[in-house]
Amino acid sequence: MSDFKAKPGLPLIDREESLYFLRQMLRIRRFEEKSAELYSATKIRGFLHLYIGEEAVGVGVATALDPADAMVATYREHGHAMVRGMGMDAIMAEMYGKVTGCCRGRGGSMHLFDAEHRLYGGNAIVGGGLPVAVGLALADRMQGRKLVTCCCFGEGAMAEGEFHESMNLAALWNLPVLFVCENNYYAMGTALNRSESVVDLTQKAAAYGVDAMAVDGMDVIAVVAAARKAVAQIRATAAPFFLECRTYRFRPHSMFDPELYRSKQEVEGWKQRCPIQSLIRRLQEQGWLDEEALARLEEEITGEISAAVDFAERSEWEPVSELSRFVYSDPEVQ
Amino acid sequence: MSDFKAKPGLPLIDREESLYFLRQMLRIRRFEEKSAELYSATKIRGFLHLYIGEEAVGVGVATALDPADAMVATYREHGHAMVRGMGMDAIMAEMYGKVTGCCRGRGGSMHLFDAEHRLYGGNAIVGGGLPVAVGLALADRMQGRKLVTCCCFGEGAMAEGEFHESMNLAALWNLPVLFVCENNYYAMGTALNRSESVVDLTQKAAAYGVDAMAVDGMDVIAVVAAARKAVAQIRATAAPFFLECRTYRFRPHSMFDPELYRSKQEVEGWKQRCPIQSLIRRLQEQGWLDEEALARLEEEITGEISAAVDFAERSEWEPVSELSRFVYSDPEVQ
Amino acid sequence: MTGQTRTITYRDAVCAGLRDALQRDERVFLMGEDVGRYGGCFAASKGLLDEFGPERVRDTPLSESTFTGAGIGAALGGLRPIVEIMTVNFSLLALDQIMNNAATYLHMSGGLFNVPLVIRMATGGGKQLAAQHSHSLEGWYAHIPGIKVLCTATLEDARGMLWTALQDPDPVLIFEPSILYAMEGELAEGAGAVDIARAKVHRSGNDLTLITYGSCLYKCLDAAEQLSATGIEAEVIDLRSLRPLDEESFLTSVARTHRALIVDEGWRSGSLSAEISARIMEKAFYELDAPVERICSVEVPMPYAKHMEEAALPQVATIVETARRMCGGG
Amino acid sequence: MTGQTRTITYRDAVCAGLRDALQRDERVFLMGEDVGRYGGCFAASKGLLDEFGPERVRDTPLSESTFTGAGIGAALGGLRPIVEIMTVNFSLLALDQIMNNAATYLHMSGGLFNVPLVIRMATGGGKQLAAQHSHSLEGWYAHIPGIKVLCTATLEDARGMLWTALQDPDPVLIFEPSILYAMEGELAEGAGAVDIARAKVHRSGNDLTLITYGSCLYKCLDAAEQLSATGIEAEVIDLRSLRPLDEESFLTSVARTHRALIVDEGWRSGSLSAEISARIMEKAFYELDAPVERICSVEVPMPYAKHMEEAALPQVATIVETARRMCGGG
Ligand SMILES: Cc1ncc(C[n+]2csc(CCOP(=O)(O)OP(=O)(O)O)c2C)c(N)n1
Ligand SMILES: Cc1ncc(C[n+]2csc(CCOP(=O)(O)OP(=O)(O)O)c2C)c(N)n1
Ligand SMILES: [Mg+2]
Ligand SMILES: [Mg+2]
Repeated sequence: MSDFKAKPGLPLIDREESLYFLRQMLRIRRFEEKSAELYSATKIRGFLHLYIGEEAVGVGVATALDPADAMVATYREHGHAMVRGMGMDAIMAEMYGKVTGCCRGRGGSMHLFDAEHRLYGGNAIVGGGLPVAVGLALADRMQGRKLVTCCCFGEGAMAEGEFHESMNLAALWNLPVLFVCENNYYAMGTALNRSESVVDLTQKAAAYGVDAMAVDGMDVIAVVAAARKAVAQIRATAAPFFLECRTYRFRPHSMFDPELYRSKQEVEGWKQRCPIQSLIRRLQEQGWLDEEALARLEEEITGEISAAVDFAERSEWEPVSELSRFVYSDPEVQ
Repeated sequence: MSDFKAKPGLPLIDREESLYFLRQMLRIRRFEEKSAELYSATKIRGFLHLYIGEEAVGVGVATALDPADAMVATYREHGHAMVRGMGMDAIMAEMYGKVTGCCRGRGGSMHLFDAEHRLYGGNAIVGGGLPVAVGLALADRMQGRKLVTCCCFGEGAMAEGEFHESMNLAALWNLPVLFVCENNYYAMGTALNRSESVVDLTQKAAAYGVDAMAVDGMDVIAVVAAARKAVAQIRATAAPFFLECRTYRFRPHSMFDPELYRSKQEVEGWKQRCPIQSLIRRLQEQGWLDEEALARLEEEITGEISAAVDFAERSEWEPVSELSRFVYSDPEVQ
Repeated sequence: MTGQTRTITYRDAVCAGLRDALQRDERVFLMGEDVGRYGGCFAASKGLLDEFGPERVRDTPLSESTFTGAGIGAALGGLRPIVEIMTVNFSLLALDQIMNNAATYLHMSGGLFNVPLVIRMATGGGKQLAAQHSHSLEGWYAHIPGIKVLCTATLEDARGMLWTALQDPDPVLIFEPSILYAMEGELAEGAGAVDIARAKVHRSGNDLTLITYGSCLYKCLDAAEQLSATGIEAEVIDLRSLRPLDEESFLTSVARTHRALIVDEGWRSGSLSAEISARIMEKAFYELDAPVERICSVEVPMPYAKHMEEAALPQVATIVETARRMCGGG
Repeated sequence: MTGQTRTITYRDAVCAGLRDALQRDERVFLMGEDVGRYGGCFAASKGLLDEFGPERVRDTPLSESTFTGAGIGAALGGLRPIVEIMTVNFSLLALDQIMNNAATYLHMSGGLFNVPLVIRMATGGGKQLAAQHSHSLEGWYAHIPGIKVLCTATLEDARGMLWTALQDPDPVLIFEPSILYAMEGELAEGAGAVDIARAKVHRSGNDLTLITYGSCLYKCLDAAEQLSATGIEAEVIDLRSLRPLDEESFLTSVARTHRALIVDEGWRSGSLSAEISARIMEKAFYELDAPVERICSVEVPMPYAKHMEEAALPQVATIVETARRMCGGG
C-alpha cells in the first residue's frame, strides 16, 4: 500500500483550475437537478441514478486523465460523461430516448457511450465494467500506447468476485488501470459494514500488491491531487493503482428509493460537506470568486441546460424500422 | 492474521495417533497407486486426479474434525473421503461406475458424496464448493449446532471470484468455516506466481479480517496441530479461519498431463519431502515402528485394496432404466 | 376458505407469501441484496426485517454467485432458504451455482443429497431499463434438468406458489414479472398454497389456443377479448410451470381448437415457445389446421426508448392480427 | 490450393488455425487457462507459446468472468483476442460478460462500439466426465442476440472457422466438441478460411433430412449409411452456424424430403432442435409428410458410468430406428 495520503483542505493553488472544477461540479449538479425534474415530468424514464453529492470524485478523477485515456463507469455516470467532454445535448437527448442521443436513445441514463472521448459505458451490471477496463488497459499496453484506463465503481461492487479477479489480473499482468472506488457508503440500502467484513477498502488492494490511497471525496482539490499522483505513478510503472474516494450521495439510490436505511441526520451531516459549497467557500475566502461571478456561472450553466433540454425536445425519435440495426455490425445478419 | 505458526518437524508425541496418520496416508497412497493402474487398464475412466504427495493435508485436516462436522472438497478428494470414513469399497465401486459405488456410479472419481459422514462432494468446478460450504456453516449456526464446515480447495481456486465472495461472506456473517487451501503450487500447468499477484496467500485472508496460518503441508504432525488450533478457534468464536497447507502433487494433474510446465528436478526435490517417508523415518527414529510392523501395515492395506477391487469387480451396473431417477426427488416428475 | 376478497397488489401478494412462509416454518429464511433494510428492490419484503429479525431476513453483499451457493449449502444443511436475486439480469452471475450445483446435487450423488431451495427473481422488460436490465430468461432457464421453473402471473400464484415451492424437496426458481408488482386485483382472504404442477386455462374458447405465461397472459386476455368481438373465441392458457411443462394442458386444448399461437416475452430463437411448438409438432401434428405460430420478443438487446422497447416486446395488436390471420380472418 | 491432403487430427487442425491467425495478424492473441505452458487442456495450443511468446499466448489465472471480460475490453481497444474457456461447463462463470457485455455493446451504444472477439470452448459429453463436465450448451447460447455461435464438426471447419470469425466485427463463440479432438482425417494442404454463414450438406438424399451439428454429425452419417442399406436415403445437414441459423438450408431440403429428424446433443427441452422444429412448423408445414422429430440428450445431469452416459446421449441405433419409423418402415 502506498504511504502517501492526500491531505484535506489544501490551499487552492491555481485560480483557473479551481474555477474549472467549480464549473464542472456545478454543471453536473444543475444538470442532474434538471434531470430529476424531467423524470418527475416523465420526460426521462427507466432508472435515473444521480451523482449529486459525489461530483468532486468524477471531476477530480477525470481532470487527472489525458484526453486519450479511457474510462469505464457505472450507471451513475452523467458526471463522468460530462467531464470527459460529452455535451449536455447528447446526454439529455439520450435520456429522452431521442435519436440524437449519444447512443441514439438505445442506452438511456445508464448507458452513456462516447467513442471520441473513449467512454466505454455506462455499465448497469455492478462490477461488470471492471474486467472490460482490464482488457482496455491490456490493449493499450500491448499496442505500446502509454495510456491509462480509469475504472469507476461503487464500494458495493467490491463484494463481487469480478472486483477481486480484475484487481488480481491487472496486478499480475502489470496493467495501467486506475481503479477508482466511489465509496458512498451504501450500495442501494446496504451499508458498507453490512457488505464488507473489512471496511478499510485499501486493505483489499494490499492483498493484490496494488498501491492504494484513500482520499476525501468531498474535496475536489484533494481528489485531483490524489488522482494525479496515481495517474503519474501508473504512467511511470504501468502498474495499477487503487484510489478510494470517500463520498456520499445526497439523493436516493434511484428515483424509487424510500431511503429507509439511513437517517435524515446522517444525510444532513454529509450535506454540510457539500463539495460544491465548500469549494465556493474556499474560492470566496481566497478572493477568487464573488457573488456576481457565481451568478454568472450559474446563469451560463442554466443556459447550457435549457439548450440541452430544447435540443432533446426538438429531436426526433429513431424510426422503429431501425430496431434490429446494430444487433450485428453487418445489417444483413439477423 | 494469526501470529501462531506451526513449526515443522515437531517431535512425535503420541504413538497411537502417529501410527494412525501413517496408516491413513498409506491407505490413500496405495489406493491411488492402484487406481492409476486400474485407469491404465481402463477399469476406471473419466478424470482421475491423484492426491499422491498431498496426503498429509487431507489426513491432518480431517483428523482435526469431529465426525459431525461437514466437509466440502474438490475433484481431488479420494483421500478426504477415506479419512472422513468412507470405505474403499464404495469409492472403488464408484470409480468403476458400479451401482454399489457411493453415488451408484453416477459421480465417479470427482464426485464422492457421503451423507453419513457429511461429505458434500467432490466438486469439479474450481471454486464451486466454496459458497456451498459457507451455506452449510450458516445452516449449522442458525440451527444452534456448534459444528465446523471444512472446505478444501487448491491455490488455483483462490483466483476465482467465488473465493473472495465466500471469504467475505463467512467473515461478515461470522460463520464457522475452516478454509483449507491445498497449495500445491500449480493449477494444472499454471504456477502460483502466474496465477496470483501476491503469492503469500495468507494476505488474502487479511483483506477479510480472517485469521490465517500457513503450515508445512508435507508434515502431517504440523498439519494436525495447525488444524486443531484452527478448529478450536472456530468452535470458540464461530469465526472462519484460513489455513494454507504448502504441499505438492507428485503426479500429473490428471491422467492426461504431459507435465511440460515443471522440471523433473523440481518434482524430485519435493519427493524428497514425501510426507509418508518422513513420518516413517521419524517413527523409526523414535522406535515406534520397525520393518516388520511396516510390512504388516502395507499388507493389511494391500488386502483392503484388493477387497475393494474385488467388490467393485463383482458389483452390478445400475440398470439403464434408472437413468432418469434422481433428476427430481419425486419419481413422477420429468 | 371464506368467499371474501381484498384488493391488493401483486407486490403485496408476494409479501404475504413471504410472511406466511417465515411464520409457518422456522427453517425458512430469506436472503438477498437489500431484502431487509431497503425493503426489497421492488418493496416486496418491506416490513419483514422488523417482523422476523436479521437472522431470518438477511441482507447480503453484492455477490450473487456466493449467496446463491450459500442457499444451496443452507438447504443441504437442513434449512429452507429463499434466495432472492433482484432480477434475472444478475442471475447470470449465479448460473454456475444454479446449473452445476443446485441442479446436479441429487443426481450426481446418486440420490443422497437433495436441495430444497427456492430462488426468486424478477424478470422481464417494459420499464425502459435497456439492454442489461430487461431480460426474460425464465424460458431459457427451463432448459435445465434438476430444477423446476415457475412464473407467477396472477395474485393467487404470487401469493401461493412460494409455499408450495418450499415444500418441494428440489430447487425451484420462481420468476416474478417486474412489470406486475404494481398490478392491483382481488385476492381471496384465505388464499394460500397453490398447485404448481398444472397450467391454468384462464379463458375457454374453441377457435384457437393462446399459450403463454407471465405478463404476456394479460396481453393474451386482452387480445382474446378483442378477438371475441370479431367472433373468434380464443382459449388462453397460462403455463405457470415452465419446467416441467404441463404439456397435457395445451395438447388437449389444441386437439379441440386445432390452432395454437404461443406468446412469449423471451427472444424468439430458442425460446420456450419453440419447445412448445416442437411438442405440438410431435404430439398433435395431425390435429393442426394451421401451423403453430409464435409471437416473441424481437431478437435485440432491449433498447431504452419507449417506442423502441414497445416495438421489441409482444403486443396485443400483433396477437390479434396473427390470431385472425390464423383463423382465416383479415 | 493444391489437391494434396495430409492426415491430421482435429486437434492439429485447431492448432493450425490458431497458428495461422497469430501469424497473419499481430493484433491477434490467445488467452485462457493453461493455453501456454500446459499447451492447452486438450493440447490444441501446444507449441504456440514457444512460437509466439507469452505476450501473445497468455496463461490466465482461474477467473473465467474476468479474462472473458478482458477479452471484450481488449477487442474494444483494437486487438483481436481469442479467449479460450477450457470447456463450456466453466463458461457459466463468464455468462454475465458474454450476455450483458459482449452481446450488448454494439446495440446499447447505438452502433458506437463493436466487439471483435472470438471465444473458443470445448463442449459435449461422451468422455465419462459426469454431471459438471459434460454439458452441450452451444444450442442454448444460440438464444442470445448479438453474438454468433459456431460449432466445428469437421477438420476443415476446425481449421478454417477461426480465421473467418476473427474477421467478423462482432463477438463469435466457437464450440469444439471435445470428443473430436482425437479424430483423424484428411485435410487439404492449402485449407484455410471457410464461410461461416452457411450450413453444409454432407450427404444427399430424398427420403428424409437429418439436421444436426457437432459430433452428432458423425452419428447421423453412420445412421445414413445404415439407412441406405435398407433403401432409405437420408440427407445429412451440418448446421455449422447455430446463430444465425441458415434456415434456408434445411427448409429447402425438407421441401424435397418432406421429413425431418433433428439430432442434437443438448438436453431436449428448449434445445436448438426445438427452434428448428418450430421453424419448420412455421415455414414448411405444408411440405411435411410426417411430424418433425427430435433425438436429443435425455434430460439428466450426465452420469459417470459408461452405459448410463451412452443411454443419455443420442445414439446411431435410435437415429436409424426413428428415421425408419418416420419413413414408414419397421
Ligand atoms: C450484479 C448486479 N447486482 C445487483 C444490481 C442492482 N443494483 C444496482 S446499483 C446497486 C448498488 C450498487 O452499489 P455501489 O456499487 O456502492 O454503487 P452506488 O450505487 O452506491 O454508486 C445494486 C445492488 C446490479 N445492477 N447488478
Ligand atoms: C471453473 C473451472 N475452471 C477450470 C477448470 C479446469 N480445471 C480443473 S482442475 C484445474 C486446476 C485447479 O488448480 P487448483 O485449484 O490449484 O487445484 P489442484 O488441482 O492443484 O488441486 C483446472 C483449471 C474447472 N474444473 N473449473
Ligand atoms: Mg455505493
Ligand atoms: Mg493447485
